[in-house]
Amino acid sequence: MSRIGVFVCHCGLNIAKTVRVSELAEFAATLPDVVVAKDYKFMCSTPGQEMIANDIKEHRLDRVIVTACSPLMHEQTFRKVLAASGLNQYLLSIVNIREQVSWVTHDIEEGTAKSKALLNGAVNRARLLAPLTSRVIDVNPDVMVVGAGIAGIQAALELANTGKKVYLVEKNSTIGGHMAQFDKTFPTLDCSACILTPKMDNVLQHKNITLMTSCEVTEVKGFVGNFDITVKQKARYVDHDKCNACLACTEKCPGKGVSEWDEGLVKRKAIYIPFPQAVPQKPVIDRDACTYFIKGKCRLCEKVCEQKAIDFEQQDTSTTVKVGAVIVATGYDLMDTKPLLQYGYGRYPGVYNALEVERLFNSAGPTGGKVTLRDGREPQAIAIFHCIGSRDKNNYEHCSRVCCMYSLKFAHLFKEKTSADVYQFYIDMRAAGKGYEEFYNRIIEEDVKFIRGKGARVAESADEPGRLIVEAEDTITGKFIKLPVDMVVLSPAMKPRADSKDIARLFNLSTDKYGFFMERHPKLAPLSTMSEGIFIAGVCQSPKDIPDTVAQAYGAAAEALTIVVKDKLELEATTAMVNPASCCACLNCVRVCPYGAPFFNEQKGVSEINEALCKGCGLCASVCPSSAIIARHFTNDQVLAEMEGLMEF
Amino acid sequence: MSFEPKILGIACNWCTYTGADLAGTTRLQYPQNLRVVRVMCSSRINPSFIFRAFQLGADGVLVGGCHPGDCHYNTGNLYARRRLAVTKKILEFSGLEPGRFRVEWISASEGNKFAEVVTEFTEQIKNLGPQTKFKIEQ
Amino acid sequence: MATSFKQIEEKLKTEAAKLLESGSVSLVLAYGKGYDEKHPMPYVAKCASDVANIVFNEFCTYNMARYLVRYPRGTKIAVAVKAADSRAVIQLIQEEKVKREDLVILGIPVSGMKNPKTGETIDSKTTCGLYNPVLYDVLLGEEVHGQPVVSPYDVLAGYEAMDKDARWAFWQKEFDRCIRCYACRKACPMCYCDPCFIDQTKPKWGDKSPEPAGNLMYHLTRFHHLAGRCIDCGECSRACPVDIPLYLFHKKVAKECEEMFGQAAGMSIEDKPALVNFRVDDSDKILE
Amino acid sequence: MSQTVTPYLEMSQAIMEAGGEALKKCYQCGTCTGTCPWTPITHFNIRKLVRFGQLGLDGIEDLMWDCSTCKFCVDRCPRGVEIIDIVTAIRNVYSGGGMLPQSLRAFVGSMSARGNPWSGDQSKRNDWAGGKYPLYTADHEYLFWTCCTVCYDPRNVRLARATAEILNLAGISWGMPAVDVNCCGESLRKVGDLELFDRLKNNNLDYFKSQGVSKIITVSPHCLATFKKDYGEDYEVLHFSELMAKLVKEGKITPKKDFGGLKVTYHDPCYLGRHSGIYDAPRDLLKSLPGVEFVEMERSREQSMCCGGGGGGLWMEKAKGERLSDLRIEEAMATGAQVLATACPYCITMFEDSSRTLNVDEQIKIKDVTELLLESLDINIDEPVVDTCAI
Repeated sequence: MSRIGVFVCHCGLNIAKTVRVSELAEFAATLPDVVVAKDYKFMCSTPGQEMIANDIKEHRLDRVIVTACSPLMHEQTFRKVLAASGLNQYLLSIVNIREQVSWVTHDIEEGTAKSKALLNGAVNRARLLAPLTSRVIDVNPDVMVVGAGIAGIQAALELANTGKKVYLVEKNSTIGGHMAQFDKTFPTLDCSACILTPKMDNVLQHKNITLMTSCEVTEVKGFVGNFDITVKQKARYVDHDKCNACLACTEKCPGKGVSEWDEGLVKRKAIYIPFPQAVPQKPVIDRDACTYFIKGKCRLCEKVCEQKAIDFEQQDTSTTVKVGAVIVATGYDLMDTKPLLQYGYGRYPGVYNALEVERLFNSAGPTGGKVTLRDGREPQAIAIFHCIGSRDKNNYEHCSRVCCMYSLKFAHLFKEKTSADVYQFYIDMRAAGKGYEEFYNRIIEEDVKFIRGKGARVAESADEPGRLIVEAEDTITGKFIKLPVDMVVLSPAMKPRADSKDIARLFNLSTDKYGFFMERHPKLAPLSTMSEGIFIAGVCQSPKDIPDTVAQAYGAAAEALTIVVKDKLELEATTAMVNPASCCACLNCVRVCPYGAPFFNEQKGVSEINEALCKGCGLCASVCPSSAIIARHFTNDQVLAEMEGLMEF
Repeated sequence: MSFEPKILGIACNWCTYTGADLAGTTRLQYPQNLRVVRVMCSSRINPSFIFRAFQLGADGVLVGGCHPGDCHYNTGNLYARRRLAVTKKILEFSGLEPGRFRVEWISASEGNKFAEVVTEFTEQIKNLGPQTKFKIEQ
Repeated sequence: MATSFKQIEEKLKTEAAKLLESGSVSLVLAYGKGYDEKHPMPYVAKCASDVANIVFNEFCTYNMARYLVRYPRGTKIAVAVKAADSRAVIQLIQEEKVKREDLVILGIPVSGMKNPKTGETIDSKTTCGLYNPVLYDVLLGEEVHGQPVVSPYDVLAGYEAMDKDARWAFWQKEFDRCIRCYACRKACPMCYCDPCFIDQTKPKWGDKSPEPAGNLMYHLTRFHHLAGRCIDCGECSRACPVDIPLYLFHKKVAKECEEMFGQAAGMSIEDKPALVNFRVDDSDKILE
Repeated sequence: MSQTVTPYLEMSQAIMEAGGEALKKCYQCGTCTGTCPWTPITHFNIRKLVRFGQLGLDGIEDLMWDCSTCKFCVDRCPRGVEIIDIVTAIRNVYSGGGMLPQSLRAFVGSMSARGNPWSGDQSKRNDWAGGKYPLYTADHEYLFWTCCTVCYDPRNVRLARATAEILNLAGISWGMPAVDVNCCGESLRKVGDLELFDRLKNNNLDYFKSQGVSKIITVSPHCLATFKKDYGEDYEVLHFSELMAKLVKEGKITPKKDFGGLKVTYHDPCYLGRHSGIYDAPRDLLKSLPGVEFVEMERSREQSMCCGGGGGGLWMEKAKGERLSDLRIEEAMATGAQVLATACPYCITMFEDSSRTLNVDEQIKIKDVTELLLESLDINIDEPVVDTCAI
């Protein structure tokens, strides 16, 4: 037997105009188990709340029904009233007779009748409500940042400056990401290294940052506040604790590897640091290029190392790190343009992709900052093709957002460093950003030729060996352009890292069809994900420029902080649980849960639910054929009882 | 007296229920035959809820969820789409009038759509007349 | 070519003996003698000497996949399966009730199985209409060829053509005869819930005694639970003591699922059960 | 002349309703024009055609007949615009208004009156066979669908006979269609006469059904693509080159004759390559011929050039310097090939014309892969052929 109190709100005339509120209260009083039923002008007002609190005490109520506005409005208000009166807050039921009754009808008969039905349903359900307790958990105050490009670096520094301990995990042997490859940044044309390397150095020096280069996350367990993350340290074959960065080894090494840093334009040693300002500035050995690993002898580096830091026996190792929140900032790759045969990338030496050109401009790059072709000539005419693989149904449908601007930057740098004629082949010029339109105007005035038409084909010139012919329509004149050039620059689509789907699986993120991570809400929660405690920043979410990436990094740091500043975290109480006696081990719950909360307990032979991961959607309960799963606060019984009540009147 | 059907609505908390609130906030008018049960996600809906609703005498059942792709729980409504589609086929093959069960994706911003759907569905159920096949006579 | 039941029986015995003797399985699910030739029984051979009791004839209709879930996970089992039965095995593998590596599937290609009750030949009208197992380790006979290819859903045409009221009248009449003996779920290889939803008291989904509302709730919900999983062996209907043509409803649901989700139950161990799966591009048309 | 125009949206609506729905998608990047083989040599501008269509502007009439539906632009289009559908729709809307060019009138007239494009007498459709081959019955495995062009065009009749002989040699069970079938209608559809196309299609579908046809071999890629994509029914349709490549691979037929180092290049017919995705079968066939040295042209496979014969081009006159087939022959000769092989009767016709007008017909021979295969099998079909063409 329950003792239910029903409180009907007039909401001034908002409800009372089209629902006979006193009649509703009288009706409530006739329902079984209802021991008190009242109506009042404003139930959410202080006197209204006090009335409920008093009645809870006076009538020893164990269930409260407030018949008023939408639960999305005042459920929390009335829950607090219950809690303050010593009643479990989940023993409250709200009947929405304002938004879903009085405001959507003019007919007081209809309004009253519908309200009665809704109230009857609520009383039915209220009898079956159970007290629920929220679980409170301790929060680990540390944060992990995955990916140490500009986004990861910025986020790590922000968090570390607040005093939080940060693990910064980077797959490569140095931090810096793509930004460290650039020479200048648009639209201000400031030097990329000048603004980035001080930050890289800060990371290295910061006492709160544990830098983990040549590392990859291999397993993520736990949940918000308490993640256990396994990180694999790939063998570097150099003991960085002993190495004093004299780099004598790199001078002597006879091995030759392809320089990833220089986009394969040049070779590097087998023991190497990617570039002079790399952080950490200590070498690693590329196993695939090392003479010793290939042929079984050499070990020259070992001989010249006074610190005895070379260790050919080094193995991959794993460590587990405990953190309360994670920021994923894994960045992007450029699309491989080789399959687009019409552009001849990889076939004609004069065709470059954008990152290769970034390296050509860079004074630390393969040409020392001189723009020369692979055969050493200076180009006389250069075509820049926009939208290669972007805005393209056959490849990537999205606009890569930065190509227009960096293509303009290229044009400027070409003009600055060569005497070449520069042509831009574009579809639309997108210059929406602070100072971007101005930058566009500046480049126009530098006498760059703009051809409004997408580059269609690159072919070898029949007449002049080594030259290329680019073909496109100038859609403004409708003329077919055949233009001899020496260099073609492709601005390819930005795509998520090749392993983004693996990262998504590890952290239980969802991705779009290309593998960009999905944010929780495109406008209101752009940095959170559907996985509580995991945040995203930078291009791994969608293509964006450096200013936006940095802004996101600050935001993600703040988001992570909202979790790790607290000692304790209250978890959702309306979670699901398994009644082991009814579980038939069909594993449907395990299959469907978007959060990986249910798991199969091999020993007991039944499914169980990790309530810390559960968000209370109830999907598992509906796919459970033997009704073994109890979706708290929305149990089968409660829903059926409510339905029964609704259909009775 | 004209036939006033009883229609059960089951709406997800995040989209359709909120959309229904919006219809109220903007004072759109629609017939009062619908009584809504709020669940957290359309994927919470057990097929047996639907069968039971008709047994309880519902003349129509309207399920509302977030648009596919916008589910608050990522993928809940994508499962719901399949499961409710099968529910519908079962109802139809058993001989229930196909028009009595309907699933609509109504977002939190689609108060208009909520009102339109309810109006149209109520009209449709009125035309179908009382549901007698599943209903358990007391 | 007519199936030689005797030959299959011999091969079944040989394989069973071999497997049990070598210890590669601890039991063999097959058929044994019943009280007469028309009523063979499910039989579990546990050692080589049991093998002599194995029989196979045209009345061995039981779907032995039904018994796989009775044994603890990890038990090494050899199971004799006909075409539809093998689909049940595949479905159970999809549902991770059994592991492929724990099974030795003894495939029986066979045409001309007979319903022991009616003596009628069993074909696509009441089953999936396949003759050869979809998945097996050992095939106990030549593959069956040359049988007419008929869609297992052709039999539905008449029922689909009925108007809604006629369909309702038809099913009401059928379901009203249900005595709730639950032979259907006992015979079903995919009905492994314990307890079944209908046996529960919290919530009480429907009355437990045979009455129309509870019967309707039981059967409709069961059809939903088997949607995308029913492999159309027809055992439920053959087991039914009052001859309710449950297979018709199952076929209809299977047909709709196949059309909507592009996969038939138990055809590939790579598939995921259709109703605990989705494609982002599933069409909203399926809800119309 | 004033440049003022007003968009005429009823016209663009009419185009969309005639199947040019894709008009809406185009963002005018010019990839199509940059890709189109006609752009460098004529005034034809496919992007402009689409643009005029989007706004329903006048002037479209001068643009719409040049497209040979080679599908190169469609494959490259970043927006996935079905440009051929737009061209077809525009032609449909305008030719409905009586704007069919003179050169196409005889073609459409013959299609309407005789069911084939060559003004051939319908009763003589199977005369090429000289009574040697059976009509298709339900007992046959394959219907060998003889394209109208191989039935009536004297040059291409050789293809029909070659195909028939090879089928017999390989022991394939086949029959030819009855004389009352029609042209598959592919070119007719592309010149925009959708109504007449439906008539021809339905007549052929009736024939397929009445004869219980399930597997079809075509000699023309145009029939192949049409049966597969535009007939809306599911038949197993194979191009002859696919079947032959399979038979050679399986050892069912073995090319014997040694060609003694004959240099052969291959032109991908648009309807076999880009439209149907068949690139390897004809190449495999050529490579299986003893003593054939196979060379590729610069533009091949997915990037192949068009001969200009598609989309009604076969029946239209083009000025010298504006013929794709001329360019293609030059490209073939640049490889040093003695034979330009292809696998489509339209391409054969276009190239034969060009090789004669360019006066290179002695230097480079135009052959269908079927003819080369036949030669290698030592079958002689060069007995006198009756000229069945009525023109």
